[in-house]
Amino acid sequence: MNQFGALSYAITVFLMVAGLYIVIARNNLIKTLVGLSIFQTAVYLLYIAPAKLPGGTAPVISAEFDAYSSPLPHVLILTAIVVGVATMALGLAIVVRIYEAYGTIEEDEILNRDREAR
Amino acid sequence: MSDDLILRVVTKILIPFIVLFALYVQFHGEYGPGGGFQAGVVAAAAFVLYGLVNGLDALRRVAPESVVETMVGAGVLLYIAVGLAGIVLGGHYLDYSVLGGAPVDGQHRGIFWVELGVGITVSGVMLKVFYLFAGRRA
Amino acid sequence: MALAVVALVRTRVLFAVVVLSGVYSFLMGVVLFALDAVDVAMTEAAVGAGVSTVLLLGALSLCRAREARPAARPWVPLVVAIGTGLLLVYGTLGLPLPSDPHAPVHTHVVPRYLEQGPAEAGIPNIVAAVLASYRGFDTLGEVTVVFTAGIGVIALLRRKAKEER
Amino acid sequence: MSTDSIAVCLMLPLAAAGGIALANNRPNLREAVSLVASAALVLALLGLEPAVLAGNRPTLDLIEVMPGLVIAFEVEPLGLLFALVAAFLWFASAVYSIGYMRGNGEAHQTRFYLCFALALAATVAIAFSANAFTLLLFYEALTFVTYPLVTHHGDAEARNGGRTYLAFLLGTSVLFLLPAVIFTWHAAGTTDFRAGGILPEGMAPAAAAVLLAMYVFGIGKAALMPFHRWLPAAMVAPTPVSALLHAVAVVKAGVFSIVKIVVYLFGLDLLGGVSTHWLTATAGFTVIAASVVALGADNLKRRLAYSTVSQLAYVVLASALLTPLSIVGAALHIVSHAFGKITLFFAAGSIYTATGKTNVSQLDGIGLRMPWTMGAFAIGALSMIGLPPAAGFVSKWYMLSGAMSQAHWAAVMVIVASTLLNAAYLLPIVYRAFFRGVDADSKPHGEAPLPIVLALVITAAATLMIFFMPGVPLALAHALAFGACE
Amino acid sequence: MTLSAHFPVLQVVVPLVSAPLAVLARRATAAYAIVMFASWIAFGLAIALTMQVRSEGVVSYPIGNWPPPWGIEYRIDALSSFVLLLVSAVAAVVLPYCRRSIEHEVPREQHYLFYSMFALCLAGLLGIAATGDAFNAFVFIEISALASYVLIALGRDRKALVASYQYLILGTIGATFFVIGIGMLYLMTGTLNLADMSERLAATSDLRPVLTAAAFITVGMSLKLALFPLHQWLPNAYTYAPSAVSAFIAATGTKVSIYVLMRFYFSVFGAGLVFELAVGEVLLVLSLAAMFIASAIAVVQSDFKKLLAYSSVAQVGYITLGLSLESVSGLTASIVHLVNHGMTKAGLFMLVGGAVLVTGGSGMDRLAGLRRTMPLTSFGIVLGGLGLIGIPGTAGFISKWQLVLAAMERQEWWLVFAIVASSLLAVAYVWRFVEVAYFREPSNPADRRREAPATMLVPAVMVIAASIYFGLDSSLTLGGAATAADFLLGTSR
Repeated sequence: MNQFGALSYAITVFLMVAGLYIVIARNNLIKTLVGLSIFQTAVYLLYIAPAKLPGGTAPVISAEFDAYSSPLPHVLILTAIVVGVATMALGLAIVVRIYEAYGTIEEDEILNRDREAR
Repeated sequence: MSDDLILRVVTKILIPFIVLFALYVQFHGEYGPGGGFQAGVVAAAAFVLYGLVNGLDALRRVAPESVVETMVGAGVLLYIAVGLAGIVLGGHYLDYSVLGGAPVDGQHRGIFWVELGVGITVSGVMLKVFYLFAGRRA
Repeated sequence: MALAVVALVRTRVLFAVVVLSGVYSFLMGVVLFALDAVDVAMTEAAVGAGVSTVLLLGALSLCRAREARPAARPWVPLVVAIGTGLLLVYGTLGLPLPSDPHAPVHTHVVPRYLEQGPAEAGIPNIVAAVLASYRGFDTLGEVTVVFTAGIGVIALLRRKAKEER
Repeated sequence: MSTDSIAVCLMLPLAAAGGIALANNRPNLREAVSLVASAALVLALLGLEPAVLAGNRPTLDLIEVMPGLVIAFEVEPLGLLFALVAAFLWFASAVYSIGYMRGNGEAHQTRFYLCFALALAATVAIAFSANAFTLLLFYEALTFVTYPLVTHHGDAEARNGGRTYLAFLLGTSVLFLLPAVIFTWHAAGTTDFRAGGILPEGMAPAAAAVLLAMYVFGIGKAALMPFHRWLPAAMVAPTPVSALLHAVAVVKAGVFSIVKIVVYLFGLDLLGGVSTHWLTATAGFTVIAASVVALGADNLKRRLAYSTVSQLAYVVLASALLTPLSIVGAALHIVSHAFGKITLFFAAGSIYTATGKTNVSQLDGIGLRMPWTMGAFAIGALSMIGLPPAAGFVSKWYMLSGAMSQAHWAAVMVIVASTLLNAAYLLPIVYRAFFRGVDADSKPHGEAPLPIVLALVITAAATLMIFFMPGVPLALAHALAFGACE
Repeated sequence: MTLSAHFPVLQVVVPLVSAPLAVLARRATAAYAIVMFASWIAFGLAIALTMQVRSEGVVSYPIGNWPPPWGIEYRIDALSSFVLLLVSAVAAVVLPYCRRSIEHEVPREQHYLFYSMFALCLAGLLGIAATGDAFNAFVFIEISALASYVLIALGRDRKALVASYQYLILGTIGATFFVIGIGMLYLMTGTLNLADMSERLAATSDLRPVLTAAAFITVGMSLKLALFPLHQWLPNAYTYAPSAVSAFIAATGTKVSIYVLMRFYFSVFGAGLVFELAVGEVLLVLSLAAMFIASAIAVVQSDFKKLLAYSSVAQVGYITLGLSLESVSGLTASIVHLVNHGMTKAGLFMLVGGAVLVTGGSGMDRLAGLRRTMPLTSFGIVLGGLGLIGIPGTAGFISKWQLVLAAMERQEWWLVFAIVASSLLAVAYVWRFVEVAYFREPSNPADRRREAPATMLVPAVMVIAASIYFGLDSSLTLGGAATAADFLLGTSR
């Protein structure tokens, strides 16, 4: 089981790094947002993975089970997911407006056009 | 949008089931997985599907934008109101136990209404966002 | 899942990016399901693979952009990201390993939910119970976030829509 | 009763400011306000004098800004002396300004009189401040209310002058004065001015020396070199302002603060154990160097400005000697220099108003056309040099005897040498004015407008008065010096 | 239970409920009335809560009547009540100002959305300050953040969109870092309640995750409070946002993030642990960098709002500097500056907003000769500027005095010098405005004298007046700050 645990952390870390990299490195506004959501999603694992118990089940109480995975992280992550998608929606809306205002969604071009405008 | 007969028929048949499923997820959340949020998403999906097939204007007839916008606010309001009810009935904020005779009934009632509030707002927002994004397409 | 991400980092075709992120979220959903987080899995599938994908596609079709150009200097961010990663590794090394039944996650707070939950909140789905009752205020916040986003999108996108008509 | 009279003294200038603002477009009324207020202020201050000489220290606590840090006022001899000088000269320059501002058709006269009154309010507040914190507060306030006066003309030249003015005064006070005050609070737990000083006995001499340096250089208004450059720069202002800045409010506030800090924060005893040679050296250097520069300046106002720099350094020098006699000298010199210098500036302004001339080299024979003006100028010059029958003599006398009692020959040398230099840069002007023939091409002109001449005569007369009957100032100065050493 | 027992939660719920109501009301005026009413109630509640805390100490409120750590606890102590007071007070004065201000910046049919967003932002910030639960704090951070993204994006200039987008990205990264930090703490302690968390942290065997968590929370919050190298989002956001928004966010947003940082440092990790992590040193260096570099950048700005924005980055430097001194007096200094600067900046941005409305821009050339066209406004701006410098008699001076005193206690003479020296840079950028407004002629000499509408001018002047008042009588601000600082360090390990 332990290597599974270590593995899950490894994956978590890898995903975070990848997501963060996309966010910072990418020039394209939409791709940046995708990276952001990956970065956030990776956090879900950090919470959920430790919540599982060997031989446990989903925390829906019923007679035939006695071990349940910890429900609290699930709740937190449900909220986190919602926050994530909310941010995504808002971000996309802004991107759309930016596109209409600038005709591009590449960050550097946008900056250039502002410079020209000045 | 699409005049494909089969598609129309299929969706016509499909949509009621989706809505039904949404309601199930909404109200069965206490026993199985699911709850207001998921339900809201699913319900919105049904309408979105309808809109995709029969066009925005058709959808606007079914679910007028103003109504949708009202839903957006109403859900949150409902949630907050349930919380305040707790205070009015002499408990703490969001204290459901005071909502019913026995604390457990109160909890039941509270959770039910709260989840409903979530569902309303979520579906409202999803639909509204769909309207806005779709409405942008010239 | 990792593969999907690697592909994501590499590819420049936005459409592919979006699809891949959908796939990724779906896989994430599966993993979560495997971890007994049924509600979370369901939500992630619905939201990650469903809603956000639709949103992304919508946004894509609005901004007729196909290609994402790479950033000017990819090294700085790489360093930052790796640095964060190392810090994380350092931290996680000290964390209780998953599936350790004696980890605080299982031994503090939570037991009451599992034991009295059905009695106190009157419903067997503890996640729902915690979500709506024990930590109901978080959920209120969550709804408010959705509300905020909704109103925000209205405020940002509606005016133009009116003008078009 | 005396508490109220402090309030009165503080309120009078403020009330005047208000009245001036209200009388915006009624010039006569507006000037009348200034005159009445200043006269009233003089009387109010004189009313305080007997009590203070009798040893009373009327106090007034305003508000507690921070725990233990109160905006508070206390009337002690030096402060009263300074306030009296300021008030009296406010009256004089009010009279003078009427002639000058109208004679030269200056703009924004209301703003001018307004800031003038505010500056006086700040000055009185400084004079009465009961602790270093209050002093700091109004010291900065004075800087800001005089800024509009310095930049009165609002052109590029005025702006640059203003920049220098602010850069030096604000820069020094923020960099040195503020930390010095905070450190005093940190070390002594209070900033009150008390006879004999408040700084702990055990304070390391080095620390005390550094603190003293921070105070002396932090008070840029004292124009001790190398922080003197704002003074000439501020010459862009109209002459009454220059007079106010150089004779009354600003520079005097500077040296006054130094004397007060030396006497009431450190106390002569504490400083006795601290090496102050660097201070006497700097002051001495400033005295000589500034005089030399003045010698070379052709622009009259510029020459007077540098003369001011050197005369201020006298005060610092005297207080650095740390003997009661020299302290008396310092206090008196604040007074005598005030009267002498304002007379000189009034004269310069009078010349400018009547003839538009600004340079020494243009003044040949002007004395015959403007006898009153140049007569007053001569008296002022005598006072600057320190010759009888002018006020300067008295203060220099005390300073010299102080230096000798300490057998501080370097200081004696400096005073003597500078006296010669003063003579060298002032007497030639008088000589030109009376004993050189008028250059042909200058168009004929008479005296300046009456108010100007009136003011000149008043201040010149006062300069002589102080020589013949130095009663009040001398008494106050003694009360300060010997009160401080008990 | 008496109603007063519910104040802690009502403090947040009242503005929260006004948001959907505003949306349902649809009509601008109605929405405006609702939100303003709510914000004033919130202000009243904040005052009442401060009284409660003064009299009976920490006020705890179990939401849903679930005892902590099982439920979410609202926990008001000296510090949080102080922050609540600041935030709600600023909102209460900015809202009346909004009305006319946004009429010129936001299309009419958007107004009710604007007010709803404003209410959400307010509720979010209040929630952050009130909650005693780590994850709840995150949720409310996101509420206020999303709301402020929208508010900023509503600015007229298209640059506002880009600014808002950058803020969204960096803000979300910050928030996610914060969640990672909390996650680790949760995995170590199994609880989310801050008080409970700090108790259980004391017992934890392995420090590595705790330190990592501290690092993540610090970085995440530093992004939001615009600590020097992480401030890139701030200048554009403040510059292109609608004036009222600039005023509100500048005065509250970063301040609340600093509050969160303080809360975690002193109430969760404990001073001992945090500062053995050399956090103090790092903060010190970055704060100094902010104080000097940001001020220097401010001096050369050609847009006055941007100048003020950079000055904010610099002033945040003072606050974190006080934090880094690891002493009661240092903490007092930073808390009191939190309030003093919030007040001063709010007033400045409000006045500038008025100028923008009349002259049509915040570029320096637009403001030329402002003393002629808007004498009151320009004089107010000068007073506020003196506050930024820290001239005696202004609120800024109190902060500076405390900060220098704190540095002296540590015998750090060079630091004393650095502090006063950096305030000279403030003189430089404030005087840019003075010379533009007082020595240059109006770009359009025909301009008649025309002040901003009273509904904008009066609140702005009130704020500036307050910043002077608290410079002369600091018993409220400094007193409160000192109590809060004592409390924090007293209770922290």
